[in-house]
Amino acid sequence: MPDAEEAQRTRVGLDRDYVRDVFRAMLKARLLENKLSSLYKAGKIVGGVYLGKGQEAVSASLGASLVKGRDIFAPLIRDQAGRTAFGEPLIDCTRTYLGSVLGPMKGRDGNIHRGRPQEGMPAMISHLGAAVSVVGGMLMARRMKGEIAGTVGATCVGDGATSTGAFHEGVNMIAVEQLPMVIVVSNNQFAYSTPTERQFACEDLLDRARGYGLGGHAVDGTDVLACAEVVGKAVRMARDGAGPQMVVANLLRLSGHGEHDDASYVPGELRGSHLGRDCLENGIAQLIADGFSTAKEIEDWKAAFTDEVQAAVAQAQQEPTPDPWHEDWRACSSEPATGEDSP
Amino acid sequence: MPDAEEAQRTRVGLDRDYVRDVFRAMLKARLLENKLSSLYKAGKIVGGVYLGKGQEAVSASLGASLVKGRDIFAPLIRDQAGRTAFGEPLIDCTRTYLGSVLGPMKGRDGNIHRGRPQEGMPAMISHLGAAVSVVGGMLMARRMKGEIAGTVGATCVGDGATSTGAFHEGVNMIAVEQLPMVIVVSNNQFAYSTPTERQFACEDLLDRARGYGLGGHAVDGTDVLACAEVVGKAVRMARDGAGPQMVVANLLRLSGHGEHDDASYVPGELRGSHLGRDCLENGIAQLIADGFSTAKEIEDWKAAFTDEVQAAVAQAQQEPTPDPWHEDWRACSSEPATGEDSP
Amino acid sequence: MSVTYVDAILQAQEKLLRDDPRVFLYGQDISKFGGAFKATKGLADEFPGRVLDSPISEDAMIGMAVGAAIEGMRPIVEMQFADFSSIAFNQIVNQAATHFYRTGVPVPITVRLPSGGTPGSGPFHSQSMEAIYSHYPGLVVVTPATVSDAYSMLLDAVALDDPVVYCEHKFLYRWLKAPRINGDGLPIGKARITRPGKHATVVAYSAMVHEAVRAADRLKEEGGWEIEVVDLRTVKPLDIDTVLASVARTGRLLALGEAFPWGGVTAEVVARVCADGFHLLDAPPRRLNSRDTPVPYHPKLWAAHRPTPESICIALRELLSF
Amino acid sequence: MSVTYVDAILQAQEKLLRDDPRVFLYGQDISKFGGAFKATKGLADEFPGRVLDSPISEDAMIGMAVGAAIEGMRPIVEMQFADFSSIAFNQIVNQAATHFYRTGVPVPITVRLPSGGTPGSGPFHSQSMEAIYSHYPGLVVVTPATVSDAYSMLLDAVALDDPVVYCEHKFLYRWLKAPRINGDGLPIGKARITRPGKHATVVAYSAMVHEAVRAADRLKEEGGWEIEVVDLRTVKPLDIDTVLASVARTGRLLALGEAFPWGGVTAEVVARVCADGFHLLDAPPRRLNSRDTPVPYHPKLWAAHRPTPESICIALRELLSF
Ligand SMILES: Cc1ncc(C[n+]2csc(CCOP(=O)(O)OP(=O)(O)O)c2C)c(N)n1
Ligand SMILES: Cc1ncc(C[n+]2csc(CCOP(=O)(O)OP(=O)(O)O)c2C)c(N)n1
Ligand SMILES: [Mg+2]
Ligand SMILES: [Mg+2]
Repeated sequence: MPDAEEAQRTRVGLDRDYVRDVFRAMLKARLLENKLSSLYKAGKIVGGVYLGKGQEAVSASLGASLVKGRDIFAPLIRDQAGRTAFGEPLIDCTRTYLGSVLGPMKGRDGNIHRGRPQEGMPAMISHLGAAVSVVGGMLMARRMKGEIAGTVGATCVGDGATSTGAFHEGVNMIAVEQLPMVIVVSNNQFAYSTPTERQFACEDLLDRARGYGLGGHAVDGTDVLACAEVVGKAVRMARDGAGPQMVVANLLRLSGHGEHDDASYVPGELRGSHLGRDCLENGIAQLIADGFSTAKEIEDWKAAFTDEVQAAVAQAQQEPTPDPWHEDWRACSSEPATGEDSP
Repeated sequence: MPDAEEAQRTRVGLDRDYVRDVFRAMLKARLLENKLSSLYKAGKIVGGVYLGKGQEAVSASLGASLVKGRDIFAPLIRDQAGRTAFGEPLIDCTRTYLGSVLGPMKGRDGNIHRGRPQEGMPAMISHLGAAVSVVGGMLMARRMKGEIAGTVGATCVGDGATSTGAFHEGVNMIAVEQLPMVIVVSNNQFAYSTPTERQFACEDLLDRARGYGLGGHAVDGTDVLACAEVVGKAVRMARDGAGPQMVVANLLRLSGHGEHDDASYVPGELRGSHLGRDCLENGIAQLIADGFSTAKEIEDWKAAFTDEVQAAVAQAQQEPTPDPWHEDWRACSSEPATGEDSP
Repeated sequence: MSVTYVDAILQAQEKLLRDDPRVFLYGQDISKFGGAFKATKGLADEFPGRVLDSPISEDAMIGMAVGAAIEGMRPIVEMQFADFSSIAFNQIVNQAATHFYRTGVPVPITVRLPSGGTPGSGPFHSQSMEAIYSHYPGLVVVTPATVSDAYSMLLDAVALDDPVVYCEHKFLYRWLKAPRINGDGLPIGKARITRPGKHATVVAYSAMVHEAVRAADRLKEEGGWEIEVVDLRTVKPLDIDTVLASVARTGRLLALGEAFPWGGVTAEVVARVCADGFHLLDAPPRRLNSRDTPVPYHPKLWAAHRPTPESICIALRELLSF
Repeated sequence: MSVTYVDAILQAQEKLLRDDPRVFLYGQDISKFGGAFKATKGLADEFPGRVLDSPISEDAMIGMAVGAAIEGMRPIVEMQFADFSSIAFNQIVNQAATHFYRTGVPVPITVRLPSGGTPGSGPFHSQSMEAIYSHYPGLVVVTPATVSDAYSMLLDAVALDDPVVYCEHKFLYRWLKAPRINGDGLPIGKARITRPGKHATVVAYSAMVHEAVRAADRLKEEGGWEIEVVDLRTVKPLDIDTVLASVARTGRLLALGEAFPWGGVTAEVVARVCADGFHLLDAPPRRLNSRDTPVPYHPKLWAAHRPTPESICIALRELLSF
């Protein structure tokens, strides 16, 4: 498990395209989420809005380390950056938030729950921790079909989700099965309003990795280069047969729990601390300083992504919303269960 | 966490009465369980029989370290010795196994599930891991009532139960609340037929303690003096305010999962290993060698306990079994829920 | 000044904490933050050490409450949403519900379930789980539909020695207001005639009581029909006597609920009425539930998934024209 | 040579593993050990790598199965006892049941629940949970009562693209024997007339079908009554047409089940029959369930907790004399 200093030393070895991909996904996600936040405040969003502000670095590093079409990625509520990096089209997002029936969930489920399970991106249920075993099962299937080689499965959880029985059972199961899986724990210091001291009593959540028999990796979630490196390494290890890996990223949630929440319970001191650094702002400086990009190029990206976001919003807004008369109201795909008529 | 050698060195400090209590409970439990096994084979037992053979040392050490009337003890399926040491009368046991309506569960629930919650001994449900949070809640109540000082709560689980979500949620909760609780994990190498390598992937279950922020203690479950010492110490630490403690005892289940099971899946090699030592046989030698007792005294105990067991069996066998016509068939204690007539 | 449904829940908890040292509250984000729905707002400050934030561990939350109840406390557990009580299902139905029967020791816990659908909440923040818990012996399940019931039934729930699942409807939280809390003293286990009538009986509970009243108003205007609305208030045990007395007056029964259509309260009501009051019925008893799919997220789908005054009127017209 | 009910389950799984590479089994102690009830005996040796022991993690077991199903597999999960599926409740009703509706991707998992009471098993090894799972949209729930159904319905369950909760009755495991497996080709979703009659209909499922037949035999002897017994086979969806056709013949209905009395299959059957076949009924429809307490451990209490041929006869005599 590389400590901060070692990470610093080896950072020069980071792949340029990978870092740029990570950063671009962060930037695009932030711009998209800023837009979603405005739309929410304007009353244009159907349902709740949960943002990943401050968590983009670790999320995008994961998404960018995975290969769509081969790997499995089960994002959670703060993973817009990971989704974007993994290759989810923006339109899937805007359609879902804006209630277009053309979205992946057709209006039946919403927003943060969207997924395309058959493209390697399971659609989360709300119950925290529940995705761990699902990704495990997808990997088990790949293994039984002889298609596991080179595949990685990954999912993200927050500090709070580590308290769920589902998380525990799932992580233990993937450890027993030695599946090529990466669990990213974003310790953003709060679960909704609940601070970590009411959530767990261990010194470091990373201590859990050992208790499960997982490889463990700590990372500073406010440092995009560190995230790119550590998450990238964890994914590589899982891919190369080192068994399941756990990454614990320390950072601060820079938004409310949802956009309805002003997060006034977060102490100003914490906001002003190292944990409260914005990984995106920080990342811009890092990328420029380390020669991964230039201020000009980043401005250009920003402009282009702003347009992309705007276009995705505009398109979704023009699309039809679901129509109960055309909805087929079937919870089962097969006949037997539709023999029953609902009132 | 004392390693084996250190334990050896400090052993001289063990309280004589405490060790003799531990041992007597082990012996009595073994004699009782041997009897239950015979009765089971003779078809005299109502329901299943699950025995603690080979696990008496750690269980009795826990029971003998607790104070009935003040502490809380939630035994699991292999804790006859702990129950006996804690002070559960034999007749509670024989009544339940033999179907007497005078038993603590009145025939409504059976055998290993018996308890007297208001005397500090919760009645387990089958679902593994579920008792951890219940004991936690009992301690929370004591704390809120201002009656926590000097109190300890304890429960036991097997290696398999550590895989349950309930165990995880419960242990984490007691850690967050910093309750004076001791969790004893008896790693008897199997959960029913399932060996530990299909149950967890960590090197040592004790690594879990750190992941939860608990004090951790390893002990050789085949060594009664080590158990008396380590378990006694864990209980003392919890009592003295050191927060929740976890003890992991390594040993082998010397019976089948239940008396219906011949445990033929346990490899002979394992049976013949150090883990397969009988803590009772071993304990007799240890007690004599270290001057805690004599062969003669132990023989006397054996004779006395055999009579006690016989008497408890005989009494229970003469007692009435439950009568459905006198059963009041009420699941609620209060009126509203009995407004409904069941067919 | 008026009192909302969620205010009533808050005020009941405040009174309980003030009057009864055995009461404490446990749940996610309920302490300083006051809960996802602000049903515990200010209580942590007013009652230090008695309003506690829990980890995200619904199973342990209920196990803890059972333990505390064994030791004489009266815990109230707030689930953040009813839907998350699925994680606590085992502790509720196997630990809490069986405890008195097995040991003779009652466990007076109250589990608050923010229940039912609201637009845009989707499949996992909209569920009505009363049927699940009612199935199990040993639980009392209440479903207050009015501001005063929200208040008094919470007091009664905590006073009861048995575990109570208290289903509070999220749609009513801020929408439902009363000038003041003004209970009529009905205990848990008793239904209420919310609106008297003589042509048909609608048996409803929770938010659907209000939809039933709306439908009844329309039918009154439309054709002078007088629809009696019975608010069950408690779904386990069911006050079948009040329901039967109403059906005796009207001869027609519509059982109405927001939950999924298979089984559940409406089936139990119809089956009980048919067993004990078959001769009272002048027409086949009807049921109206949600559709047999998860609760959809989009408001347009949601509105067509649950019964509405329109669909209730359709069902009632058919019932009346039989 | 005869085949028992549990043999049929074993043989069906063997056939499935042999014929379909997408099938695998996951459960506690099901591998070398062959399962607590030996329903997977020998399969681990015959199909290496496809019969896997799971940790004691029912939630993860179902989550895993859902994931594998998304990827095209057909997992069969054995719960050691139905009662322990309470731990998997969330993954079953919220993950598996909603998946097709939410995403359009069906998850063909089969969850085997060793169900129902046996003497001396007590409150946590005796439960019948079909009503719980049937309540949720998106699940198919089957309850085979015969050796041949145990076989064919397991094959059909795995063939179905939707999640199936397969409730197998432990009491029937070794007690119920047939000379050979000899199915009549009825699919999931269709009920069967197990015993034709004309004076009253008993609608039953799982082990209670046999108790109903016993009761029918007695009443035949006793008074020449001819009782029709309908075996539902599938409780969600209910084959209400077959039930209605039977009630049309007999005019009298007893809905019989071993589960707890509130809600459940018997309520759903009565409510559906009353909604669609009210005019067919010559007497109030009756229900007979277990008593409203946990399943007691002592065999004497247990025998008085569930319906028996005696209590069924009493209910039928009242029904017939109406
Ligand atoms: C089992 C369960 N209980 C409660 C909730 C309600 N809930 C949604 S998000 C959340 C907080 C999650 O905190 P954390 O895991 O730290 O993630 P973060 O929001 O901080 O990213 C809670 C309590 C839930 N989704 N699932
Ligand atoms: C949640 C749950 N799942 C399954 C079972 C069935 N079961 C009873 S004991 C047992 C094995 C327990 O193993 P372990 O925890 O190691 O304890 P041991 O029997 O070895 O003492 C199992 C699987 C159960 N009781 N609870
Ligand atoms: Mg968090
Ligand atoms: Mg074990």
